[in-house]
Amino acid sequence: MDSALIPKGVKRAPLWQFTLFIGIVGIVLLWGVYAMVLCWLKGLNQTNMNDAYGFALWIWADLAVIALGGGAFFSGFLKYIIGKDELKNIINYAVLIGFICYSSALLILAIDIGQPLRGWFIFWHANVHSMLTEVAFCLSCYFAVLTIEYIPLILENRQIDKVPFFHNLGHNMHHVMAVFAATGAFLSFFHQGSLGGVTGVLFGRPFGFREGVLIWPTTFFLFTWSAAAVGPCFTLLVTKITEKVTGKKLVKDNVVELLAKISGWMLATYIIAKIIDTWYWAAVTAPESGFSMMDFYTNNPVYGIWILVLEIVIGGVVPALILITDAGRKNKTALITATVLAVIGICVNRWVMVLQVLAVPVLPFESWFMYFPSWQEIATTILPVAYGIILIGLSHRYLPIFPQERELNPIEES
Amino acid sequence: MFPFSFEWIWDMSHMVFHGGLWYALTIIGLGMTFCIIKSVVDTMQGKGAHHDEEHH
Amino acid sequence: MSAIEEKKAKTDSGAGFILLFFILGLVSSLLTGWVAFPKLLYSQKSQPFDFNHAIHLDMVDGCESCHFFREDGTYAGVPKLAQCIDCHEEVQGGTEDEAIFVEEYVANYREVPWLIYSEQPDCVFFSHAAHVKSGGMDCVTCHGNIGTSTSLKPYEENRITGYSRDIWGKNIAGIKKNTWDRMKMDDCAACHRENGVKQNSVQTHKGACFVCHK
Amino acid sequence: MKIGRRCFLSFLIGGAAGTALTPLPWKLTDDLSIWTQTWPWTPVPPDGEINYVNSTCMLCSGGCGITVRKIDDRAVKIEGMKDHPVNNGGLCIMGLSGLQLLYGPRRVKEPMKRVGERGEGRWEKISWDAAIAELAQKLNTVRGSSPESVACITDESFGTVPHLFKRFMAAYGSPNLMITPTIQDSYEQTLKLMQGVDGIPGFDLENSKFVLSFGCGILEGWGSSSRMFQAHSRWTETGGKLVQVEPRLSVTAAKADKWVSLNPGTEAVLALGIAQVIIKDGLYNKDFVEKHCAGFEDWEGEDGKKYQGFKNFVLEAFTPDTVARLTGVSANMIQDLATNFVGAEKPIALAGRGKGYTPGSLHEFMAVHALNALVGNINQEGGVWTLDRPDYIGWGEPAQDPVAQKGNGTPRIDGAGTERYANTRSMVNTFAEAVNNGAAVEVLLVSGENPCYTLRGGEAVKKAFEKIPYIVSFSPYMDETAAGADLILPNHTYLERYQDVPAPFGLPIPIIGMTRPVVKPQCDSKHVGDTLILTAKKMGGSVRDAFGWENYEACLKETLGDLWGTLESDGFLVNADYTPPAWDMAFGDESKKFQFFNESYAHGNNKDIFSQLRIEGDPGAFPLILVPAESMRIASGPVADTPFVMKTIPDNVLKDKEIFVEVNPATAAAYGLRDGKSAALSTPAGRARVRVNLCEGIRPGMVAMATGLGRSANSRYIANKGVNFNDLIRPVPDPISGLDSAWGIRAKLERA
Amino acid sequence: MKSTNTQTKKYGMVIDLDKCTGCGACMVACMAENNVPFKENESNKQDSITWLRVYKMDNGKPYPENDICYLPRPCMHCEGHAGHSPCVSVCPATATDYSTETGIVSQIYTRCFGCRYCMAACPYHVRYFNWWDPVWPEGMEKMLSPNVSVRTRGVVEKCSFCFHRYQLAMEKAHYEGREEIEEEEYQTACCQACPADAITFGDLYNPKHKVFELKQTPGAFRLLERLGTNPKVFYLTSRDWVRKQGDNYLKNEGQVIAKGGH
Repeated sequence: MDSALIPKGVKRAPLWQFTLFIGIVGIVLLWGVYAMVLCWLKGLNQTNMNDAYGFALWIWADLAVIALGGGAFFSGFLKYIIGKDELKNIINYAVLIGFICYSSALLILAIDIGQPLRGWFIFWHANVHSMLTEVAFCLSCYFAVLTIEYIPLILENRQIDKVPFFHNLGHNMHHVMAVFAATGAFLSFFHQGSLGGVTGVLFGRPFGFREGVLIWPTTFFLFTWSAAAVGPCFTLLVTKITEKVTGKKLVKDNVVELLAKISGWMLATYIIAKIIDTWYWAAVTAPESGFSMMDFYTNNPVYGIWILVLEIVIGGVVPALILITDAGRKNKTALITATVLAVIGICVNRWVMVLQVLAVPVLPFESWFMYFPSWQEIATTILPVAYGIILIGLSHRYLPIFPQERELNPIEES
Repeated sequence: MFPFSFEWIWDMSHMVFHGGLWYALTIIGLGMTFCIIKSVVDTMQGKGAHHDEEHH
Repeated sequence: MSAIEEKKAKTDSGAGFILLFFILGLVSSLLTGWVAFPKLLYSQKSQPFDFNHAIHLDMVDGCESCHFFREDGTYAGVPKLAQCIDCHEEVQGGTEDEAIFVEEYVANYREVPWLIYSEQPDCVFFSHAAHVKSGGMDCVTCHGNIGTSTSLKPYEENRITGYSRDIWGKNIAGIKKNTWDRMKMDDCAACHRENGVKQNSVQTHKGACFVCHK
Repeated sequence: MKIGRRCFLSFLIGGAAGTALTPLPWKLTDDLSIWTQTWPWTPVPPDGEINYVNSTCMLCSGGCGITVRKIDDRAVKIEGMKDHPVNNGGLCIMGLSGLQLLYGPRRVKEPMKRVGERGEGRWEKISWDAAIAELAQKLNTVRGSSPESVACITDESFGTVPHLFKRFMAAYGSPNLMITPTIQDSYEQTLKLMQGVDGIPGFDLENSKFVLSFGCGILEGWGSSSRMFQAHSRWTETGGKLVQVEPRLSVTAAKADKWVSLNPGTEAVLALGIAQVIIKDGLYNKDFVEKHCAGFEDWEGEDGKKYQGFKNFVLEAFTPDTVARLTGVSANMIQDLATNFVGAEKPIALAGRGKGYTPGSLHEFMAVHALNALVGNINQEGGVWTLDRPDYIGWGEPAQDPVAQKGNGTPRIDGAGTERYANTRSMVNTFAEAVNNGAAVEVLLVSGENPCYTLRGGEAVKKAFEKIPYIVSFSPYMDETAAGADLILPNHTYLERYQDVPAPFGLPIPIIGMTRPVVKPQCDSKHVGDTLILTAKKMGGSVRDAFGWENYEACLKETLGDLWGTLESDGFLVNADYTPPAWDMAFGDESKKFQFFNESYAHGNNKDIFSQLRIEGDPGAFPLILVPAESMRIASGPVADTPFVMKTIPDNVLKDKEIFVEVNPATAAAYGLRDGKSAALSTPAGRARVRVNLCEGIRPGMVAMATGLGRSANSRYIANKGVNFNDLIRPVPDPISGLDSAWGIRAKLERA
Repeated sequence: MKSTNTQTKKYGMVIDLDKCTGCGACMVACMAENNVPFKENESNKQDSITWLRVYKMDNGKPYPENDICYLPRPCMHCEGHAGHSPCVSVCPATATDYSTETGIVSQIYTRCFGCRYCMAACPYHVRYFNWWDPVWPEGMEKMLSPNVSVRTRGVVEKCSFCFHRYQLAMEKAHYEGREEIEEEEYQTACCQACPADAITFGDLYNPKHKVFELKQTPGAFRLLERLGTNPKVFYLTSRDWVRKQGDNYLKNEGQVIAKGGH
């Protein structure tokens, strides 16, 4: 029925199957939308956030999806600036994933503020000293870049491409894409970094505070670095999942392995830097304000020091080791395990840098603050996932996202 | 964000921050303007009208 | 050849139409923005009855006779009934407004619900004493020549914000000819800046927030 | 078609360009921005002239001066009156939030008559005329048969309003006026018994240098809390010492220089133990004891009997070892306390536990007061003073018709003033029991009190009030008693009425405060004085004749006479130079001496004198002891916490609707109780579900529960939160005064 | 127009913890003064707006050595380094600011859009978010003060050192032709209400003000000084354990050195 919209030379699931799939995910989406509307109409009392947890699940989700969406800028950087041309076979998907992640982040931010209609004050009345201002500007600018990168993909739809103007627009945008990608990389460097800066500059919160280089705390660089490292991992992971779901090979192994290799080395260097940073913080920064490292990890009723082990060893060292070895990359299970662990590692890192910062008591006569999200928070956090799946589904079905798909899955003409 | 808003001051941090911001916005803006204008011109010149069917 | 001509002709007439529609769009939006919009934005309200400042100013010694400072330095603003009642216990003169005042308000000891042209939002702290006593400013600087007016202008209320039009100014474009034409934060800030008043904000190096906000 | 589309596009572009050239987008943005900053549903308080009104707070008996800040005719803030002799600018948490009572939702907005079942909350609004007519008719009907079956519970002793009630009851013919007793009553009886004085106590605490407090809630609200706080602050500045004797680390104990924890109920024993050391070591003030005291040495009575004096009684029975065993305080500590007390300049010993709502054991008061006598700190700087009762009300007795005479001649239902409790004025604590035992109460008038909440006894109180056919409440608030009444005739709040407020508890100088209307009445309420006068007039006869005043204000002005002027202008009248009578003039009776013991109460006559206090309950079934935990942040009297004050209650006292009890971790471990978990608390009087708050500041074997919660009425900000302590305890009559002396009750705490 | 700049001040507080009884009068005085909203259930202290909160500290020792102390905690009005208090520099919309004239950290409710970054930045938990729209029961809006703006849902609020009282005092001074105000003309509501006189408020720079001497009392301390927040609220205590709980110390740091500071 919709065959006219489907790219030439590829096979897609029957429409009913696709509709059913979208419909099921759509229900989850609607649930999220309902929760979102509740939050907007009734206010943030719908959440379980409180004065101790001004930042909670949502900000974590923001930080996490932006880190995971880092694949877009880093792949773009590699392809357009460094000139790793093989990556053109996965860059479309990286852009799509990035677009989903960033649009989700902006949506969550719009729910997360107390007076959403005043949200634009962050631009208009910008305080340039605030990391959040930097985040807001770079995030929205980079989202614009991602949109610009995503538009040509849409324009490649078989029907849209028939319109000469759109065809030309797509063509021309492809031509100058390197400029956009460079701008995107520039913006991403700052917003990934400033997200790290958000907690790094909090000198009233010894758990999050890091000393700095220039005007930025070390977390600034670590966040950028880790996003560049794990973003591609997430792109690979989603690609692999897509391959699994569609039952088709979509990207050639050499492309995957190249990205995995780069990602692995980024991750390896990142985790070394992270270990050094943690050590310096534990040995110098924190003790200056009267804390030993274990002060931050004891009296915690849930996880104690294990969260640090999970983040650095399991979610950092292990995947890095897998990805930098040739054998690790060639072994499918190992590769996927590594990407999953890296994604977990980065999510834990972002979790710790938001929630544990607030949970750790700073006044000696206070104790750990506890928090569990309300269903509205969970629903609105799942909302982007559903939305992402739907957008991926639609894009994959109707747009030539994977250039190698036709080659890898030749249709036998009857 | 703009020099006429109350929070704007002409000091180093504002110059650097907003310099970077406006630089990026300018590139994005100019790039898109270029693409759109060029596409309009291309379209008027009749490019992209028929060649596609077997192009892909 | 003919086809080309035909096409050219078509484009020509098309271009004309296009231009016409462009101008149509332009003019109608200009009219909407400059003429209809201000009319729609503000609702006109009339004061309970008219008031002649000029007559009163002739009889008393300056604005502060009626618009006075209280002993604690706060500003009393629009006079209360108690101040008027001395002279207006009985109807003075033959105007209809006077009759309304005496019969409806004085007789019933009801305060007159005057609409205040220069009422600022609740978040604003404004000290008349600081401006008039310490700053040596005169009333006209901010309030214009209301003291010599013989009748009250209609009160225009912004339908969106609920505030008086005088805050933004009569000119819908926000163009300011006189010092009293507008009373927005930027106007306060500009004057404070020029005069170096309390420029002690760490964030903006301009006026600190709590100078004019509460 | 093609042209049409292009033209439309062109029109739009032209329109967009044109719009951009008009102020519309910019102005609209600005206006919408302002709109999002000033939501129309957010109230904007009107501005106006700031003015101040001085008055007196009536939320407790402290008599603090208040200054109310008003904006035009709205009262916006209550502050302590500067330089007021009681509170000197300070004010307690309830006083500060009094406007929430004035403007709050718990007000009874007009006279109301019950229509539904009792306590159901269905009311009919009636006019004042109708309400007063109904009350007058009801009272006249009852008067025809048995006037003594009309009872009245009220809150104060002094001043015109309580005197109007006294007068009304006297003229009507019922002896059953019950003024809620407090530690003031116990102190008055102590002064009567030991000093032979009919007066009220004053404590010159500002000048004391060593305060030995036997469980007094000095910093929990004892008399005027602000005054006590200031005295405490003065001690910290001038090196004055505070020793708190109490089994729980109350705020007073925590702020004290020394916290002495002891077995609950052995305070009197400890006091005598200290006295023993003082006497044994000869440290007492010989000048005072020898010249101005009686009953110290053994003596032979007029009846020829030998009486043991205080000295030998104490020396024999209260040796440090005995006392240490009974109290759990070490002998060394007792020795230290005695030495420090005697060695201090201007020491004072205080009795009267907690906030002083429970009158307490008279033996305990006397044992403690004996310490003051041993150091001679009676009517001395920094000591215990006596003051005369206020005497400006000179109305004379009302004429009583035969009905009144007959009625007044019947015995009181509460047993006060009988031979057994001769010095006791009223015993509200026995009221519920009396009613349940068949005492006829046809009509109950309640003013300034909230017995349905404050009376101890739980079910018994509820049952008693159910038995009373007609209850009239004069409360301005929909409190528990008003909610269960048949007729509510709402009084003005203290911010809307005139009233004289004489003699705050514990103040060493005579003072009269004046409460005055700060704002005009916010509801259709009426001054209770006016309601009484109008009712009397409506009733006619001798009752009417007793109330010749036109209205309450006239009555007050006439009564105060010359005082009115000063009270009206200053808000209070004080005799700041008051000095109490010197020792040779200080003591009444024939002996003109301070009496440690006399023939009516000495060892031998009172077998259980100065023994450990009784506590209700079987230790086998109820192994723990429940005591009240009182706090400034929870008003436990008739008037419940305001919403602001509710905000200050910690979350380990009240969480959502659940109340916590303090338990020592050792005790909790023994009963398998864990922090924050639910538990079932039961006492002989009642049971309740509570949560456990493990607390190192309480003696093992004890449970402490906050008082003032568990209100069923008032407003949604307080109603149905926690448990009413009074429902879990029952009154225990003191053997001498008959007043409630229950300081705790045996309890059981089980994991739920 | 004449310039009306006043001399530089640094308003601060000295709170004597030996005098403080934890009665809560300061909390309520503050609520009543500053139009603080209230709701039916305020037992979740994490969503209960209390500009000034009285903390209960515990020495952690078992009965009978147990001891408690109350610590009132208003906004510390941190000076940080040159006015860059933890919260001021992080606010993305410049809704909070530091005045070098008074040393007061301001919060503008109409500017704040509720991102709560400042709350994350403040280690003292002085910042409160309006999770609900404030609702006053009918009639009780009459006690709202016109001198303090009423806040709406979704914005952050905090102690302002009763700045409106400074504004009113200055207004009186202007009226009387003065440029400066006296110490007693500007006192916070909590300080005025404290029945124990535990709170002293004034200009920390001004030798004539009581706080000037008091803050130099031996053993005076500030909360979390080591973080570099440079707070303007000083505490006095005679109990070592209380002073020690005012900041974090490593186990091997030994005896705490009490700092006076200014």
